[in-house]
Amino acid sequence: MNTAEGLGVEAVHVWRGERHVLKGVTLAIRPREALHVSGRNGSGKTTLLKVACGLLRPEQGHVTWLGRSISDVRSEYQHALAYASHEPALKADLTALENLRFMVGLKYRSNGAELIGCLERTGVARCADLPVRVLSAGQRRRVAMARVLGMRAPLWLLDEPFTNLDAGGSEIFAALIAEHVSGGGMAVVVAHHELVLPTAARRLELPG
Amino acid sequence: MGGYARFVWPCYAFVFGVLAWNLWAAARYQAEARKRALRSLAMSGDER
Amino acid sequence: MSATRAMILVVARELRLSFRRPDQLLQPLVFFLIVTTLFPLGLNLQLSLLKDMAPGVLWTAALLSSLLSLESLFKGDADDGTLEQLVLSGHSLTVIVIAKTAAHWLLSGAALVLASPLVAIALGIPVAAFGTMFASLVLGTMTLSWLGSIGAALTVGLKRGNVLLSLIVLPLAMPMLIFGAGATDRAISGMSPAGALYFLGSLCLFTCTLAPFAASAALRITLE
Amino acid sequence: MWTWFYRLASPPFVYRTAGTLTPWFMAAAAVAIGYGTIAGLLFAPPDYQQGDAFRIIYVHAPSAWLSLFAYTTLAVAGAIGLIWRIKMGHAVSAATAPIGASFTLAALLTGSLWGRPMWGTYWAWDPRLTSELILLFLYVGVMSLRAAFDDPGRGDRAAALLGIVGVVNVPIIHYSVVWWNSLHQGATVAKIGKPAMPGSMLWPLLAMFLGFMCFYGAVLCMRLRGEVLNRERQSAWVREAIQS
Repeated sequence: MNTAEGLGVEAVHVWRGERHVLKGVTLAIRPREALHVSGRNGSGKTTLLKVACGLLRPEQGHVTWLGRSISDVRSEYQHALAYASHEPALKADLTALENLRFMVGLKYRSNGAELIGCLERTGVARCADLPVRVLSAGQRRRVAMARVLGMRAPLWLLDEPFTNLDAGGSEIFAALIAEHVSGGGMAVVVAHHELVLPTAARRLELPG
Repeated sequence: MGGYARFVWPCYAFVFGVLAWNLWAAARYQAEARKRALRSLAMSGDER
Repeated sequence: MSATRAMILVVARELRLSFRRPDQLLQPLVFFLIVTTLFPLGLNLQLSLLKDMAPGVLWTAALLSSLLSLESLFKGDADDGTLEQLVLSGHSLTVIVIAKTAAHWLLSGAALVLASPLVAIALGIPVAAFGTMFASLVLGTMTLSWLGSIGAALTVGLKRGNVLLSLIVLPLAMPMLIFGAGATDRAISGMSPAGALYFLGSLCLFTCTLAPFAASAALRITLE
Repeated sequence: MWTWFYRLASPPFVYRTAGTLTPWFMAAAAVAIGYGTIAGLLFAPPDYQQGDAFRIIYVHAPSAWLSLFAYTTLAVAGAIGLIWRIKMGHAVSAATAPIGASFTLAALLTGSLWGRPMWGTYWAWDPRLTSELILLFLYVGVMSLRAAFDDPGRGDRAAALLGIVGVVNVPIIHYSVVWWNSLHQGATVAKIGKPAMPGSMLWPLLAMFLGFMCFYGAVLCMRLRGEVLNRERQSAWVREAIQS
């Protein structure tokens, strides 16, 4: 598999204490590709995503970005990726817009209008000036997705993005992922249940 | 012991106690690790 | 995107967050006042003793109350997942740690220094010694914040991390307690506190050059 | 170039070598400690100042030395584990902590028993003993930090980092305590350990140092074998090693 164009995870092994969580997982993803990672609880989906982000160093194997090890191109790689963890990663005491402005602002100088545009696309623009603590779990998920949009990153790594979403929200997210991928982006989506990604997404089923 | 016996002897007793504890604890630690390794070998049957 | 701008952003966010929660900002200060009240009451009217003990009391109380706020240094961000985002922000983790610790010092250490005259007057520390007290407290609380960032980073993922945090940080903080209280003590008794202050200054410089690296390494370990 | 280094750190090699070394260390320790104890208690002349109380240093000084030596070992081994990702470094670090802590306790207790006749009190906040007490806190911190993690790998690395921070701090702590002590009392009355001892006093002391070091080596090897087994439970070589 050619991984010089995108993200490559090669024969990664991770142990969590006694447990051998990832047993030689290999995946590659290039522009215009989406990958749906599924598997039972405890099969290492989140761990795999953390390894792909560089948050977790695998005991064996390595992760490459554009053909180079991510530890060599750390800053460049981090600018190219938008990661949405299982938690929405929002500060409850800040407003939705402040949350976005800070996190996106760490990557590049953002402007408010563009960020509101991102909130608009996930359908939560009217929550922009509300503190996150008053938002529902689904609304928080949407704000987190707006942050992913705001990062302008070619590579999306999404951990269970559809949790807590209503039917409308799931449709919006699926459409956003499809749009991102068809526009030349890459997406790795972790979801334990069946989901309908409009694009022809490849599947990776983790055993265990 | 020139009047110091009540300080000297407890010192030696305590230090030899510490030496003995170290030996006992290390031997026990090793034996337990061995037992656990045997158990996990018996359980898994096969190595990684 | 420069590291300086990232630091300014992080510090601004920390300040904004804590001003949204003024009660949490005030709690360590109130704790500081309460602890210093305990000592005179415990000494049973032997207030002459208090004068000799004043620097020690002041410093122990300052140490304990800044320890109180240390736990939250990384914990809040780790619990809600923002710490992972910070790690992936494209900036060196050390830069983030420096910014967060500096903000923590502004909110705990600097606030303590501002509150210290109140306590000092109550403990009978002469006004002439205030200058030394301020200087030593500034350096001491800074050192503690840096040392504490290592401890907070090491215990961030643990369930009962706060007791462990004290267990880890307090022994390391003993030198600054010694020099800080020593400097204040010397200033009260009219001797030159310069020696102790120099020690304190070099301790502060030493920890603030090395601790951010240790703390960011610790965060990488505990975040995995 | 580094292959010898990694071979040295391979678990089966460590396991076997530790097993081979244990009896030798043990025998040497028994001989040296036996000689040191008998000669120190019976044949060494009493000190002209401290009388027979000085005999406590035959057990105190080696314990105190060992407490520092073990902490340094803990930090260095931890650093090796942390930097080169060598698991055996962490194994040595984990094995050494309880041993070092126990000798720190021994040094503290013998020191204060020695202090009672010398200073008239069990605890005079002598700088050395105070540093020793703080060292005990450092040991407790490292050990509890390691135990607090569910994932042994992270516990190892966190403890290693704390060990390194601690070892940098040990001299700072010691000198600050000495400075603090000089402020409160003049010259300390009497200190353990003097230069220019006569041979009949010195030889038992040297024998005790040697014996304690060998004892430490033996106990470390024993614990290390346990650590290696715990860490490598699932590897193939363990099966052969423990079933034979």
